[in-house]
Amino acid sequence: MDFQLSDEQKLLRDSVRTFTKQRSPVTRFRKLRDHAGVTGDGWDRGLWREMGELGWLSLPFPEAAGGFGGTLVDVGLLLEAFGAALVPEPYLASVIHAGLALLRAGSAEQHARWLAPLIDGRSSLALAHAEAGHRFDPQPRSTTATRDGAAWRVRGAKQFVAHGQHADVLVVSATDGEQTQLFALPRDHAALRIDRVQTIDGLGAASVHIDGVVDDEHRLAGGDAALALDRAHDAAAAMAVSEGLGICQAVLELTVGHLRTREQFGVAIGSFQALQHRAVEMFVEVELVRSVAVLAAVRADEENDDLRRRAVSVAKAQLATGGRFVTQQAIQLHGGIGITDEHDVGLYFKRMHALGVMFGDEEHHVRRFAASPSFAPAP
Amino acid sequence: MDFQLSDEQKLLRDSVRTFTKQRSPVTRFRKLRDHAGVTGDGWDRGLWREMGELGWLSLPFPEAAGGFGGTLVDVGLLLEAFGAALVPEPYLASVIHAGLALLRAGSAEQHARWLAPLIDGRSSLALAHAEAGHRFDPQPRSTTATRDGAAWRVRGAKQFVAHGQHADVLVVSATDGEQTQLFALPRDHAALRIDRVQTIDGLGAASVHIDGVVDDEHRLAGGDAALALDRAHDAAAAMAVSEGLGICQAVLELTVGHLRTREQFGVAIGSFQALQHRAVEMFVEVELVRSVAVLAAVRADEENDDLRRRAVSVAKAQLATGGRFVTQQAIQLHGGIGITDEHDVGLYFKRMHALGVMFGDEEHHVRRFAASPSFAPAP
Amino acid sequence: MDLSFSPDDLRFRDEVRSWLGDAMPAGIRAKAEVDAHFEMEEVMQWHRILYGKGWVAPHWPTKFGGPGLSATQRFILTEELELAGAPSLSPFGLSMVGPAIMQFGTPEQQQRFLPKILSGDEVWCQGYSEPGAGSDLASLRTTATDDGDAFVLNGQKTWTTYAQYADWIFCLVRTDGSVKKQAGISFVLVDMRTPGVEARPMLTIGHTPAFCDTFFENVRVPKTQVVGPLHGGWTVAKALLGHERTLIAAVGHSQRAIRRVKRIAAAHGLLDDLAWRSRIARLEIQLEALQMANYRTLAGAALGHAPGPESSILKLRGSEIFQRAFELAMDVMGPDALAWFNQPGVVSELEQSVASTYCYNRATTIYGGSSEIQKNIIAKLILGLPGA
Amino acid sequence: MDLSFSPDDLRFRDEVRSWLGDAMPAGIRAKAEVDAHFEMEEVMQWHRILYGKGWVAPHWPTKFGGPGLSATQRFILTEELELAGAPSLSPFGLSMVGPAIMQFGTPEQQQRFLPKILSGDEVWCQGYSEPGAGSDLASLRTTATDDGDAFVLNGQKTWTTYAQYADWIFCLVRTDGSVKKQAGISFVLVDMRTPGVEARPMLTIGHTPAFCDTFFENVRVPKTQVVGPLHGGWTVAKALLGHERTLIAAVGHSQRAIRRVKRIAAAHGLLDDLAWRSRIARLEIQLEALQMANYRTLAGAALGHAPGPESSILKLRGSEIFQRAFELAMDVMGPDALAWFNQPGVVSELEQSVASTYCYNRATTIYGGSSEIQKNIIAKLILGLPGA
Repeated sequence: MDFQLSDEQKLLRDSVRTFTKQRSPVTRFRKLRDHAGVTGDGWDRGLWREMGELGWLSLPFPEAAGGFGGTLVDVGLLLEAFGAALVPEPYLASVIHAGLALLRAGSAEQHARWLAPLIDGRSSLALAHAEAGHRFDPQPRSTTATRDGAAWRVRGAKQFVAHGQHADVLVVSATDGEQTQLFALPRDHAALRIDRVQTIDGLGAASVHIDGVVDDEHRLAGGDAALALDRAHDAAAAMAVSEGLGICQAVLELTVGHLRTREQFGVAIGSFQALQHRAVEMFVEVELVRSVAVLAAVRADEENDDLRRRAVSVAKAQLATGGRFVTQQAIQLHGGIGITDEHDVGLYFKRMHALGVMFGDEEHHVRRFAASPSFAPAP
Repeated sequence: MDFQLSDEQKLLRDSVRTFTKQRSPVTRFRKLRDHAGVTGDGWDRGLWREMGELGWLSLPFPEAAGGFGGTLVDVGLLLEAFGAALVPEPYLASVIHAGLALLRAGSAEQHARWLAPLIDGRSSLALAHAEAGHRFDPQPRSTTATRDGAAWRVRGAKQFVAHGQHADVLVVSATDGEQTQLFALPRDHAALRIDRVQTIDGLGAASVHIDGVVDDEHRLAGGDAALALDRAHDAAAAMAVSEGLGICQAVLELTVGHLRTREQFGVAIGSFQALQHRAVEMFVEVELVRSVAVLAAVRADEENDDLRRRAVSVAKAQLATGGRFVTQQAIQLHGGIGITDEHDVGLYFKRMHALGVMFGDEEHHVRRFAASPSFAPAP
Repeated sequence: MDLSFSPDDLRFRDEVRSWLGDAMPAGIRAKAEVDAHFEMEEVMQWHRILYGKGWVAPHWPTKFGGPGLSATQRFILTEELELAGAPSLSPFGLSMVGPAIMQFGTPEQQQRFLPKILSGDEVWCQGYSEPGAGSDLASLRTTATDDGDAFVLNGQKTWTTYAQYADWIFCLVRTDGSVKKQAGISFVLVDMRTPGVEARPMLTIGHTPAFCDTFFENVRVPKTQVVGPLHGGWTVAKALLGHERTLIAAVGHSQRAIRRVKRIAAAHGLLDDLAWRSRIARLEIQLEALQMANYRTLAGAALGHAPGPESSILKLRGSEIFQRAFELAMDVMGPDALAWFNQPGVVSELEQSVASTYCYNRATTIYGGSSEIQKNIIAKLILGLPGA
Repeated sequence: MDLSFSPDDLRFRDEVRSWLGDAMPAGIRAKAEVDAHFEMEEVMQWHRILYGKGWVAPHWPTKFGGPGLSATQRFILTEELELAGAPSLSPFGLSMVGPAIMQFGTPEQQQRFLPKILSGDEVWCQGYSEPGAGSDLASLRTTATDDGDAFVLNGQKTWTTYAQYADWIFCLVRTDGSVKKQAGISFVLVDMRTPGVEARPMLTIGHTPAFCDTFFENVRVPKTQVVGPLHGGWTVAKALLGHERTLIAAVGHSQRAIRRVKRIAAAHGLLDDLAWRSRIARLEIQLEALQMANYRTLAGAALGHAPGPESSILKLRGSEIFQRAFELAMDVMGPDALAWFNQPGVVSELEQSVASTYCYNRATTIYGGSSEIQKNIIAKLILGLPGA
């Protein structure tokens, strides 16, 4: 048992922190968010390219696919720093959720075609999966793919596709009646209609309508698509916990700083015992999120389904409750300024809500945990 | 809308308070509890007789049955004072739960035979209803009553019969296969075996085994037994809230007194803000229990099933959560002495647990509330 | 003891319901049906309709234009308006400065200001809080310098809700800097069109422009616009604060919010799911308990009693339940709660404003005396616990 | 980063498991199976068995008789003992006064006391708290008057857990009344058979005689039984307190408690009910999170690091989860939770001790530094918030 970071991991963590500090502090997120309505951009392709050059976009991919061959623990370090700075680039959506689905389900040629440009930072992906009325179902239900000669007729609607409004390539899930299929489609494919949606976290998303004929070359043909989806959801859930941890930590620091400096009735409000104890309760939740972030990052690659799902569900449920508590209390302890859009605490609060919901909310993960084979006791 | 007590009600409340203060403070409960193992008595028949003479045992019964014709609001005032003093006499079990079942299901002759001595304080009743494995089912399931010529063959087992270890007459519920029947049996009836059980609140109870032939004159024959049971459960649940309110109030006073007088680090611990706020949270719960106690007492006599059940379930669920919070926090704020058997706060804590469970626990009443016709919204 | 309304009160309730059925404009009704956000102009439209009926200020004495309703009737009217989802009127004139002027103002001030508050011709806002002085109101720094027949105001007020729509603002200002905190403060009325007054709207985390920073730069205010004694503004403010607290239990709003949660849950097919149903039931049970506490306060008021200890919990618990109702709505929406507001076609009409309201509602445990301040007050005044 | 044990550690775990399978006496095993309460004689029986194996004090250095296990092995041993439901050994000798004597005692004291702590020949208890001085330890009033080669003790200690079974007690006493609180306190060892010592057992709310009031009336204690510097007992006590806190996370006990909740729920037919299953799952999720925090502390200790900030939450959250597990067991039992303990035939073997433990467990957030005290410490030392 070892919770130490390797020297390489420490280096990665420090360089990401330096990068976010210099190149993407929270002010940058705010600026992009406020201008997204005007220019249509909530992210920066140039910075994405730079991330590619730094090798960050290659982290979770094996060397055979042109990747760095890192682990989700490495990715977690990066996303923790991204969370703390609210970096708007679509790492979680593109590299993890869509990228890992494409990696597992795609063939070597398909990796070369769609993963390589992602790894370089020349392209971005989005996973168009969620469907109205199916909450967190890991498999597609209402989007259908029917054989049409050598091609496929794909039809359906996807909602809240993170980064779908900007991505170059959309990975679309569908069911052929028997099994799950994934299709990688360039955003200008005739079968796609992509509508921009505003989301609570300010990052936006897309509603995607699919209706048209898709050549078979777009169908991911290198692995079990259902399994690829399932594993991609778990990896994304685990990495959402790391991003959430970064938020928790940032929010705790903001709040403790506020308590130390803000004066009322002639003393620092941090000297009021009731507020101190609240801050301690926040600290407890942050430490628990930190603990489960490790658990999920290590176990999200685990082949044993029960072990992996248990760990991911523990972590995601803990983030949903702990992260919500921490950000809500941060607002409460900031008082009035916490309610204004101009204070960062509200930005964190809203991103945390999104992270709590994405890839399965608390109720979903509690139920999954309770349904796991290892939950029932030995008689 | 009127929350004022009538002059008669104020008089009743004050006389009960005076009585408990002079004749039955908490020390008396403790003494009877500690000697119950030796002498077999956890209550005092003499005091019961006195309560009869004061007219208290006649409160909820109509004049036609020899009662005072009072309301459950009147009874609630009495039980609130009984709760605050932990009066061990079986008012809730005998007069309310068993008495009201007997009232509704029994004929006039049966009232004369079994209610009149109760009202006088010469006798006491217990309702033998709950069965293992059936949690809070309002009707009997496993105790059967089969016609045997002019008599009945009754067979089954009842658990946690409050006051069953002392009662002169047990009212036993059974199903004849089609409907619920109630039988009033003297404790020495050949069909009964009564075993004493120790309970968390120190009052004790009985396990009752029934197996034998019972003459038809014992079958309550004056009304619908199923309805009588249902209404008796609701009345008892409502009155448990009143008794619980008395406990909540007593415990809050104990705790605030402790916070005011106990010193640590050179100051009264009640000056620590975190403890102040906890005491306020207790106060909030006490005020809410006070509010729902009124609701339940008024509505427990309501003929409209939906209105009555909603009100009783709201009150009982609120008592279960609020009462538990108040008594748990009272122990926490008392510190080490709160853990000793010699401090009263633990006695209240344990009686509150019993009240929270009896006549339906929180889960039961939440489910019943959620299943009520008025829960679903108009479309 | 009786939990039902008298026949007279029931008749009054029927009258209110039937009037609401007739008087509510279609546009407002359609929004109320889906609990949509009302714009200021809709709020003022509704204000004028209520004014026409004589019900705009149920709690005002008849001599100032109130309708002369009993306490129970006032309660019924408020409850029915909330349950119908009618726009909430701005409280600053009707419930705050109006009563203050009645209690502390001169006859001239009463004549000048009260009729226009009632009619809605003049809209008011509140200038209490300052940057850096949230709950610690008495440490305010806006100064009013004596200049003959006027004071000259300099300073900044914050959280001035809807100041961008207001014609007048009532302020606490420091008229004497030489004495300690509460002393030396006066309560003044300022015309928002006076040169030097500027209200800059701020966005909330719900992304609605609910409040402003309001700046005063050499703003001349005639001395006739001081309400109550000079340097005695703290007394006026305290009288208002007590009043504010009882406004915020808003049981009717929470009932409506829970009704909305159920409708959303039903639309998502979750109302028959035991777990979701129980979560909603648990919140509704808490609200029913609070409503009984509210009724107790009402019944006391109907008898002319001062609010008892139960009233102190109304703001504290009422604001929490209101927050939790919107939190539960978000949870029921699940993935759909990712949508920000005004995303027609993405989520249903009923769901449009949930996310924004959920965010903004974090304010309910902060404004009007934060939960922490409420607890301090209860600990001291009701439980009699010693000061720190 | 790695969450699994090394092959060596796994081999050690197998060794522990197999030894437990062989070494645990049938009587103890039968009780462990249903999580029954162990009597003191059973605890000491188990102590001697562990002593025979050399595992009674895994954390003791080899020079004092410890087994020389690595930090991870120590953790594995503790976890396996907890998971097997083995009796918890009395901590007062092994984990408290033993380490204090190692750190602060003279070689003579070490020789006299440590071997008998290890073997279980002498049983210890703790005399810290006094009536009226719960968390404010430094205000103690038991006096030790200098009388040549001895001190004469007078006073009263309370919450002296299992003093009725103890041969020795370690106490904080005031050896100098002229200086302020922490100064003037000494740490002394007292033979319980000394004339003037009397331990009077008290019942807890769980109705078990878990602790005593212990009285000292002119009790002569040789000066050789002072540990550490005279008047310097506070330093010794502080070193012990830090150690006590990490003892109490007791994740293994909570795991076992949750396992018991599930078995009770299964017996009541509730484990397939969504609502009950989810309630249990929510608690187990919290425990899994805490277990990871516990592993982080362990891994740090294995590398010789001082416990990090994560360790400060272990007692705080661990005690709450342990309480909630028994609360949940009571809720699952429902009507059966009315039964008091030792009611065979009324409730199942598994359920016998639940009610009593639920009641007594209210103590876990009070003893060993109450939750409030823990929060004060974290606020100050970790978050750096200013003093009141």
